[in-house]
Amino acid sequence: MAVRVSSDDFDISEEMAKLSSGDTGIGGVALFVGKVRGDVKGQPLVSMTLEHYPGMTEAELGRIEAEACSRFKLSASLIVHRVGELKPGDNIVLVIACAPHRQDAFAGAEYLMDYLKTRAPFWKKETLGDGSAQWVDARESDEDAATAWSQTTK
Amino acid sequence: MAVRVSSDDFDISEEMAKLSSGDTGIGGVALFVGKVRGDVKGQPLVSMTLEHYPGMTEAELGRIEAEACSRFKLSASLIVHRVGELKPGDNIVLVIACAPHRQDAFAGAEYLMDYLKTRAPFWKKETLGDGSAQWVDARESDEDAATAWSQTTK
Amino acid sequence: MTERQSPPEVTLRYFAWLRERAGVSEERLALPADIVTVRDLLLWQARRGQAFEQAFAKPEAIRVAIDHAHVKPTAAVANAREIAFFPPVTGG
Amino acid sequence: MTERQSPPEVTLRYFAWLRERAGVSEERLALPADIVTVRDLLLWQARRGQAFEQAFAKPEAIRVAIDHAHVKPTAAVANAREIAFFPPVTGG
Repeated sequence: MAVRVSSDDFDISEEMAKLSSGDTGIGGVALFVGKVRGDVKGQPLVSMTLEHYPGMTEAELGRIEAEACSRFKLSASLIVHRVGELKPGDNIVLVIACAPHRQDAFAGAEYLMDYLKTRAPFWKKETLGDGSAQWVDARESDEDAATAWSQTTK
Repeated sequence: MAVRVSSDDFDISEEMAKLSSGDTGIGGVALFVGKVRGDVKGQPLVSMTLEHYPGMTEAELGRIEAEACSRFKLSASLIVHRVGELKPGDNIVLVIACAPHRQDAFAGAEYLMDYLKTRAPFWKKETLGDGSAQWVDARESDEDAATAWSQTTK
Repeated sequence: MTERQSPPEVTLRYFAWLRERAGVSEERLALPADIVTVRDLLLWQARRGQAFEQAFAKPEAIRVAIDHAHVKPTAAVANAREIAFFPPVTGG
Repeated sequence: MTERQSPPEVTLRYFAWLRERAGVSEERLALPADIVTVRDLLLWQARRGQAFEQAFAKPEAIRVAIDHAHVKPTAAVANAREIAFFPPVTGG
């Protein structure tokens, strides 16, 4: 179980190898990579700047990960989130969930992403082609996705 | 959209880069890696041999992928499945689903895996520590997982 | 006078434990004319000697594909170029 | 005779557009004694001059964390070492 905040990019193969090699109890690994899209409602995006709350970010990601591990049978998990200025196509976030079986791996990764989106203290500011910059609004659908987990009995 | 059957291992970072680089409409990439577990009901596993039906495998994986792309808003997808003799910890299968939004990416990858498990013509034979070899039985839970999709209206 | 046309040949393929039990991975032959459905074919296979009898003892445990596509026991075998027999798949 | 104990100081932190509107990222001060809950604190912030008035105009749009954990408007501020104010999160 690990969380990391960094301005550097990550290598998925390397992260997965570090997390899962040596544990032959792992039968499935679900991964998710969030990327910067090149347009915002039709407007070209020049860059995206990610601000976070050092200290709280690590604490909150740790709590999210602990919760995922208690809900699903996970062998290992990882959250890596980038901060600073990113360009279209750049990686933003990596989530990995390893489990004996694929259903737990998928559910674990999806749970990590849903809660990361609604609870981890990151904020995105978009700079558009016309030079304007704006803070991204929180999406209601993300809140709904996280709320849905609290209604599942598993 | 691509499918590949090979005795060679795959590199996840490389496969993802080939699939997604250049398309800045992609906001989320969900990946799944299936791995050989080191034990079978408490017995140590020595090796696993994967047999498949050349020709039908590619046709069936292609149909599964086309179905996933018609159900979910996927930008690109990939299925790589290994055949031949594998050892505990080795990769068996890689599924990647790229989409503008994470929900479609996750659902696409999970759908691909569920149908791959129940429709793609692969068979596993396990060689155990005591020298015995046995064909793996199909799991009912895999059938159920695939059936569940046919009951969703999305 | 027209020559009687010989029945078309079909390729039969066997995988996993079905291949091992039947003792053959592939064969090419003309099916008897009274075999209409996949179910007929499965019952016929079970009468082709001891190895096939053992391999096809439980037809409900056997899956069939015609020309690389899964088919049901009620499917017709006419015009098939390749028919494959195998246990439920266990890939991934 | 005992010296009157000065009220404890707390660190206040601001993020994203709240930081930009308030014009400050971090400050250290003693809160007035009549501030009991997070809601009290949000209403007090909105009365600290023009910049804060603008930043805290819609308290329902502001999220609060005490000592690195999300809290509700009804939470008590007593014993807090660090209180942070920010818009709903948008990471991932």
